[in-house]
Amino acid sequence: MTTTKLNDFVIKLANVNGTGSASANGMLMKSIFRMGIPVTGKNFFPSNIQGLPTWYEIRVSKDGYLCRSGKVDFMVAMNAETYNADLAEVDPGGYLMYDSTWPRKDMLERSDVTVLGIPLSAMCNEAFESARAKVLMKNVAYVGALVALLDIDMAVIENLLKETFAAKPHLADANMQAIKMGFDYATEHFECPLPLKLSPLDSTSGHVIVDGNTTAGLGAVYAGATVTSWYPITPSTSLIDAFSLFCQQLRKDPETDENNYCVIQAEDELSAIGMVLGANWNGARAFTATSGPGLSLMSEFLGLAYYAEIPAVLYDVQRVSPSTGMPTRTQQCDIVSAAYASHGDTKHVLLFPSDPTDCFHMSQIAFDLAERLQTPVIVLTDLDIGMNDWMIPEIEWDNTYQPDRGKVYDAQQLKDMDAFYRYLDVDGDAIPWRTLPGVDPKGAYFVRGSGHNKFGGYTEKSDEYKDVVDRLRRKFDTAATLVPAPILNIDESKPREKSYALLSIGSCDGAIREARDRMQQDGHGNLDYMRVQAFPFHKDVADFIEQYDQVFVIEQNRDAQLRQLLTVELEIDPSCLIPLLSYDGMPVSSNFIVEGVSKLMKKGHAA
Amino acid sequence: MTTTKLNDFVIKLANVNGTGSASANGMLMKSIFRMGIPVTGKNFFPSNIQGLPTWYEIRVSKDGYLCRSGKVDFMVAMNAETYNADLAEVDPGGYLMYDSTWPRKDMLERSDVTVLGIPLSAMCNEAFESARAKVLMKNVAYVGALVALLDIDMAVIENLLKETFAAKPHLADANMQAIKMGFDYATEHFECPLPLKLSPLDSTSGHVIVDGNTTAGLGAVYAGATVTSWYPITPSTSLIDAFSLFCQQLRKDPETDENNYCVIQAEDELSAIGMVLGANWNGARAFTATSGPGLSLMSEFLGLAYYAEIPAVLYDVQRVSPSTGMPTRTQQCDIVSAAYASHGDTKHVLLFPSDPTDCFHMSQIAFDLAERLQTPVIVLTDLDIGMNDWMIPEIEWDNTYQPDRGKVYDAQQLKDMDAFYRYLDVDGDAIPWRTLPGVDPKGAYFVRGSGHNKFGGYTEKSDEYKDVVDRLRRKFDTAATLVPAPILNIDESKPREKSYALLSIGSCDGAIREARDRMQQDGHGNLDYMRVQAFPFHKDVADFIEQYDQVFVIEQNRDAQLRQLLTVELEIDPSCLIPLLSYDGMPVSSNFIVEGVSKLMKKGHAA
Amino acid sequence: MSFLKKPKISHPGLPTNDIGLTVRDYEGAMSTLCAGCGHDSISSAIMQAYFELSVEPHRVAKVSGIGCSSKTPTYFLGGAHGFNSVHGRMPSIATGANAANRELNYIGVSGDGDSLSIGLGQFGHAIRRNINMMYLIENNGVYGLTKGQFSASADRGSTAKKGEANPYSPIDPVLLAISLGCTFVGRGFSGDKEHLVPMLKSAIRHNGFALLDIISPCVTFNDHEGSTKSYAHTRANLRETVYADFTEHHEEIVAQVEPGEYKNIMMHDGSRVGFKRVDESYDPTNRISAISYIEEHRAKGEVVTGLLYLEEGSSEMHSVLGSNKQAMATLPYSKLNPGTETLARIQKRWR
Amino acid sequence: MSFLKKPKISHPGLPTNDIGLTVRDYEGAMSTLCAGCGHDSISSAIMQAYFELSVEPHRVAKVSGIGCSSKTPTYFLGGAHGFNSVHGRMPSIATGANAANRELNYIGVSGDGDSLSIGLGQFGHAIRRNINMMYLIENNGVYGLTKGQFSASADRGSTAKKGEANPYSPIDPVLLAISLGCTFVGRGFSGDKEHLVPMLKSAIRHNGFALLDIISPCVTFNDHEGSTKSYAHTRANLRETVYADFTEHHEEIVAQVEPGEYKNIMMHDGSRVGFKRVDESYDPTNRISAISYIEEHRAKGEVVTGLLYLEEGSSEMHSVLGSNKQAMATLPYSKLNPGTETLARIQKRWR
Ligand SMILES: Cc1ncc(C[n+]2csc(CCOP(=O)(O)OP(=O)(O)O)c2C)c(N)n1
Ligand SMILES: Cc1ncc(C[n+]2csc(CCOP(=O)(O)OP(=O)(O)O)c2C)c(N)n1
Ligand code: SF4
Ligand code: SF4
Ligand SMILES: [Mg+2]
Ligand SMILES: [Mg+2]
Repeated sequence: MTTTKLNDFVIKLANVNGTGSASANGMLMKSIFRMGIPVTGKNFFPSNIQGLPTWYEIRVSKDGYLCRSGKVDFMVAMNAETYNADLAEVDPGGYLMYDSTWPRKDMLERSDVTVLGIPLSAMCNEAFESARAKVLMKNVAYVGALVALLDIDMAVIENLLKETFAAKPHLADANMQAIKMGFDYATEHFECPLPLKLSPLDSTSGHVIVDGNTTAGLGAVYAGATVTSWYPITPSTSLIDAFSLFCQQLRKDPETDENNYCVIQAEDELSAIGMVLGANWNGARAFTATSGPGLSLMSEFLGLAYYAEIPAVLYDVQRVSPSTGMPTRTQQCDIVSAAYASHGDTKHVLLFPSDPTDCFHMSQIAFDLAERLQTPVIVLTDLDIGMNDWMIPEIEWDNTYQPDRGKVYDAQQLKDMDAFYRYLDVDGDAIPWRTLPGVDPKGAYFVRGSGHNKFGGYTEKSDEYKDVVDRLRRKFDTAATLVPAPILNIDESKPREKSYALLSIGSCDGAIREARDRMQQDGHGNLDYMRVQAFPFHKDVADFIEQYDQVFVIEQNRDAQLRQLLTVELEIDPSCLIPLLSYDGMPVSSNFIVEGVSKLMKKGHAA
Repeated sequence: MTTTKLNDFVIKLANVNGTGSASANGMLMKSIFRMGIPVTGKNFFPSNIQGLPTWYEIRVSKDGYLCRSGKVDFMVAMNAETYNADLAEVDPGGYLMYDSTWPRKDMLERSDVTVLGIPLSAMCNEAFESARAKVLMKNVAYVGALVALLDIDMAVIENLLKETFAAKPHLADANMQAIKMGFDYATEHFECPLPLKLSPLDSTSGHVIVDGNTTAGLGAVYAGATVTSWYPITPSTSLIDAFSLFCQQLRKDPETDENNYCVIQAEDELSAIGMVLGANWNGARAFTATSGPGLSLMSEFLGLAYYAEIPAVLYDVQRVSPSTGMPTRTQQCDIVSAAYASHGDTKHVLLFPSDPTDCFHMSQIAFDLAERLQTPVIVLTDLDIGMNDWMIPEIEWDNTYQPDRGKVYDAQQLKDMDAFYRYLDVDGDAIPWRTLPGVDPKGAYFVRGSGHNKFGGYTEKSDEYKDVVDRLRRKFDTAATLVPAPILNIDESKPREKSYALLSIGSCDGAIREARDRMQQDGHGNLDYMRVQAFPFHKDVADFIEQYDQVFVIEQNRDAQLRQLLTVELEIDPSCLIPLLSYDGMPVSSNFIVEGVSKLMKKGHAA
Repeated sequence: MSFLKKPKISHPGLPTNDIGLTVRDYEGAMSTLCAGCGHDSISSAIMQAYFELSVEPHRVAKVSGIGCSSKTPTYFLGGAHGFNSVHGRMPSIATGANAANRELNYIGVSGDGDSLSIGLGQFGHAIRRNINMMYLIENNGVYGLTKGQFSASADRGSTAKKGEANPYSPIDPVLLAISLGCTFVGRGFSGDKEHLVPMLKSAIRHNGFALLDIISPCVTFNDHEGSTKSYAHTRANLRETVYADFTEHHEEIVAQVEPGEYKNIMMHDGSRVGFKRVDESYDPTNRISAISYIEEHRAKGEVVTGLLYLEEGSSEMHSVLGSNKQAMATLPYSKLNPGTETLARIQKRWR
Repeated sequence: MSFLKKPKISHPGLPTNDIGLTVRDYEGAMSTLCAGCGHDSISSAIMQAYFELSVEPHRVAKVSGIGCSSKTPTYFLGGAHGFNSVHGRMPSIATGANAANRELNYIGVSGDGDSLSIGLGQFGHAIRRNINMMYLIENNGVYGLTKGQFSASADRGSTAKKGEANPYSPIDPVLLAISLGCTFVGRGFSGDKEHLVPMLKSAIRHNGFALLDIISPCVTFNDHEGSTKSYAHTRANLRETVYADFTEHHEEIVAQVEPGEYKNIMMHDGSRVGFKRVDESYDPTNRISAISYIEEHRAKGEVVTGLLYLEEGSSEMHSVLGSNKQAMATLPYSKLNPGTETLARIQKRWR
């Protein structure tokens, strides 16, 4: 029952963390990419530093699907502790490779899986001197075996090694030696290549492989952000690392060699968001990045920013909660807490990037919206987007971009006016004008989180207080007109399903796209699909939902949080919105959606 | 147009804070109460200590209505700064009294208000020696004038003074002298009593006057709470003050004179809730009290408590927000933030007391639920309930009450079992068993906010993680069966309105009760009314809503937060729930509701 | 009410400073604090200091937390922007503001509750980062605004108190700051303007974090257990509904302490605080001897005042980080945008 | 994985303590820390100390925050309840737990990030309240669990470092604790079990807050700028997708320092820390001289170890508050319910 799978399968590599497998696995993925074959890599790593199970899942997809399919065709089982589970996960007809230096006792057998043993440790122990190399080269050796088994282009590998170890040619040689060892063993002992195999394509040119935290950090550089303050927390840390690194490279003043940026590691998240507010108050584009627990800690300050109308950008790279939860697993679980962060009647603008491309561009959008609306903008990304290896088209940059700094009176404007009042709705769009400290004494006012009237004065008077919070409510209506519109996906080429549609956000996108294609092919129907990009909801969102009897709202949390916002903010009858929820910490797969939607449609038709 | 108002009017006293008016105003209210006439007092005070406007509003209501009516019949205008606004607030046909020592220049005239000037300062400056007495006795003197004008029983006043100053008889004398001065001046210069007047009734026996923070604190004592930790914040501080004071009086160990309680002033709210969790983990009934900003700061820890299943009781005495807002004004604005406090999929049990009686009894309910459900219970009270003077029936106590400590294995049970696992759903109600530290080594387990499986072990496995959060979701269903049922108010004596009904929570109750009566009398219809007592919603809530075309959801916040929860958690079509919102910081008045509901009903009929 | 601007009457006779302003140009809105509150005396010393230094008011940024003390920035330098943030977290606002615009002059006003209870962490870390700002703790040993609970600095001057002492050992912000490496540490007294103004001026001029702990009596909640005016006493001894909200009117306490002098000053409630002012021979540049000196006097119940520790030539945050001399906030976007080609170059590495 | 209990094999030859337990009865789950991590050495010293003191494991309560260090309570005393709370807030959990049950023995385990960054405020206030507990800071100068950022105590032993120093001045928990009135302050080194075990035993026995700052090298993120193994270096010099997650296997560092001795010990990355152990003549009861001693050696780049400050006879929180000797948690409800008549009496006052 060996069907050939050409350029379309999943390799999963089971390792122990701290053993240096990441470089080898990355090399494997990169070499496929350089063969012109679309590929993505997802990393499932533990919340510790050394000695626990870790997996890397490579999806090879000639059609360019970027999500998890939900299946594993080839397992590289390097971790004895998870061997049984790893074997169980392989799809019938699949393969498993393991280090046969230590034959697995009591190992589960599966007649429908081909098990390939290679004495990796034995080989490496013999070939290499240092303890370090013995461990590290094992990983490289299994990549070598895969080169033979999957028919990877050896020249690509060689090049990759040369580039990587340009500064240390002896390391390139050692790596090449290990590759060859694995390659030779596989060629000798197995029929190579397997029916599961690769063949060069031309489908990756103009593309890059990158994670969303890197592009978000770079996006903030291009947005003109100058100040960041953050507290380390997985999975947001690498976003700030990226920003800092790019700043070090790109933001030294050419004249003075001084930094045109300021990165401050805060003592905690309360302080991080406080610094961001202080900096934005003073006119810099400033941001922070965090994850769930940090969002909770920031909520008092977020309420202040909402009420005192201070711009701020916050990336929340979501991870599994509640509480500390599973810090190295992905979820979309902070939607409600971000939308209503802080006590009292408070609402925040949210953006939902779906991939590293969005992370880059939404960085500029986030800062522009924050300053235009004078309010915090929370970019709800997640671990899957932020830390996994995505294939995206090269990012394009419009060099004519100019930041929208919103309504800020400058010195001249202040000089020309009789008096400045901070919270007047001068233009009828519920957005007041602000001033920056140090510019002109006439612009001076007092920012406060306590009751204030439209002039900016302290108040405890009911009508004056109401006046301001009512305008804030109206400002949210303005926000709905300024945020990015949802992305509508319709396939007009075939008859469209009229009763049902799909609606989702963020990192569900890839899986839904594939699921739609598969469902069409399987004759399950051609479903329209809308991806929401922001909260408050653009009017197109309500218009879309209205067209169908039922809309399946797909999201990665337990409590159907997006659906909650849709119901409440768009005044939609909940019975029209059917939740489809994936919340086990793994990036949602296309399989899950195909099965889930099919089941729901069957139910719906029966009802 | 002087209609006589007997035992049914509103006196409002406008003062400057720090001038000692509170005692005088309290004495006035108390004396009416002791005349057997139902009365309540509401205090509108500034967020500072001295020198700003403050008001005390006394509602005299022979029918026992406890809310604000929304009108003022008699204004005592002692504050020159607010004089104009105070005069403007008086209802046509009403009265205003002021200190005529300094004739008000430019004072607004109103032909429909009778203005009574009394040279209070002049009189007191002459009669008293010390600067202190000159200021203080002015207040007592206007009470004296009111004794004459409103026909207050002088014997009641005399008694009150004697009791109050039992330890300092010379002060009783001075006060009596001031009372007489005011009384004599009024009798001499005005026709006493006015058509606005009092006459003894027998409608207050078996009743007391008290605020909800006092009864909540006392309720916690009766619930067996032993540990509290809090950080001062208006309007919750007096709840802890009450608890501490009652403990000092009632909880000294009779044998050792040691404290059978432990009150710790924390360094902030994060610490306060942390201490409460530590203490509950260790088996004490522990609680904290705070207001909005504190709730925000507690949200990380609340998520931990939800996920690790630690009981906790938190009183949130709500005040006007967002942010610092107006700390001395009332609102019901933390409903959503409390229900979903913390990042991720987190939900909390809420209780909604409506008056000081509820504050007392719900204290026991809160601790019982918290331990039964092993989760935080948030009592959402507010400044109006917590800090104003309410007339309530004497609180009754069932001495057979025994705390429900929930499912806790004791030493013997642990000895008798093979092994203990913390998060197993042994009984099918989704509530696991817990153990207390120090009891038996077999009970030892590790509490954590990170991923754990049903046995209590650390996990990063998808299915094990899901297993626990799915049970937590089911536990919330159990909670809905254990919380207090809503209170249904139906008047069967007249034909009932079929299309509309009223639904509300907490401190709106009094105003709604009066509004219903008035609307019935005015022929506006006989509306059914349900007061919700808890979240998650008891099934009676959905059953009630189902019966009507539209239900008016009355609450005191801008964003219709109760309605939001109803829509989302009961899956109700939002178009069936019509918001009626009061959020200006004043306790909602019956006037507001009569007008609001009438308008909505007209609209509804037109639509 | 901050919005009530005091009428600005020009007094032609008033002396002007180097930039032609009178001290009235350094005033703010009318204070809403209690009559005689020490905090108001400090505000007036602040106005004097900025006036004497001829600082343009709008080049000052005022930041504060929450509390009676934190309200005061509304009451001075009306021409300066202000930020009344949340309780205990002003240091982070100040740090961010300073990061964005290092060219302004920063004054942070806080209370003992704001800085030593809820704000202890942020306070400590702002010191560690050596933010270039003047940081005032208007220290009254109580939470004024929430009506007189003990703060973490309570029990200062406990020798003269009659009743029971505050159960916990107090946090001395001066010792704490020195042990955290603060580069300018002084202590003053709200009643001694003569001494305070020059100290404020040095603190404003200091390049780095300058802490001034200023003892500032609360006239309303001098919350000794033994005091009949205390909040706890009031609650415990009067019937709940018949309580007094009366606050006595007080004169501000004024008392000058000369260099080297020891003076025992009576507070509003009759308690006494013993102030010991360091003299010219005191060496504020030696950390170890500064700590010993303060500790020794503290053991005797004496509150040492003056400039207590100074580390000159230290690096404030920006010079540590190597920031541009120009404010981040005013850098033109052209300096911040790496451009299209750079993006292409970066992306080459991602292939 | 904490749930993986190590198989308990009874070793009949092992010595038993006064309550008949062997040191194996003080073990916990298998550690998931990096091989050679200093924190594991500390866990083993903790087991030894409790064993030698013959404490019943289930009468101990273990609390911690978040971090590699905070994970360790799972790895010792499996018979004791534990609470792995949230980052930086363990002191409040400990305080509440202690308030509820003063009869248990409390051990708090924290890291330098957990206690000195996010947790600085709670740490300071737990000291101030003199909670009866042993509090360990397993101090490695970095955030281990989040992969090696500088913590607020970074730069300890900086003399031997090659690269750029941590830009901010470090917080020394020992100095901080003494200045906040801590009643037991010591410092140890994870590699010197000989020295650590007796210090742990004294700390466990101390009636009040006992702080031990334990230098505990992180074998994986010895994050010097100059170090080729550092995180920053890795990120900056390799292509993003081809990075190394390799952690070298190390032996734990073991080195004994004798009383009075000065020893320069090499860390995993080749840097050196100079330890100076106080000798018998050192007087730990004098606050001022303790501070001076530590400061003087710090100026020389020496890390002083030993019991550095001890205040005997101080009052821990419960004795300050006058609590019942019996645990609050075990008081019967009959002692807590004031009863019907009392309620009636109280309500009379409300009429
Ligand atoms: C998060 C939060 N908790 C509590 C409060 C209530 N609160 C306002 S001011 C204050 C204490 C102020 O004390 P301090 O800083 O000493 O200032 P003072 O009034 O004594 O000058 C408190 C607890 C608050 N505003 N915010
Ligand atoms: C609120 C919050 N912020 C950030 C984190 C991420 N985090 C986990 S451990 C840690 C630092 C731990 O450092 P330290 O206490 O020194 O422990 P070590 O790992 O070095 O032993 C951080 C920042 C978190 N868990 N929670
Ligand atoms: S309460 Fe105390 S600190 Fe506050 S204004 Fe009054 S005197 Fe000043
Ligand atoms: S990362 Fe460092 S602190 Fe954490 S376990 Fe590894 S060696 Fe220990
Ligand atoms: Mg204070
Ligand atoms: Mg550390």
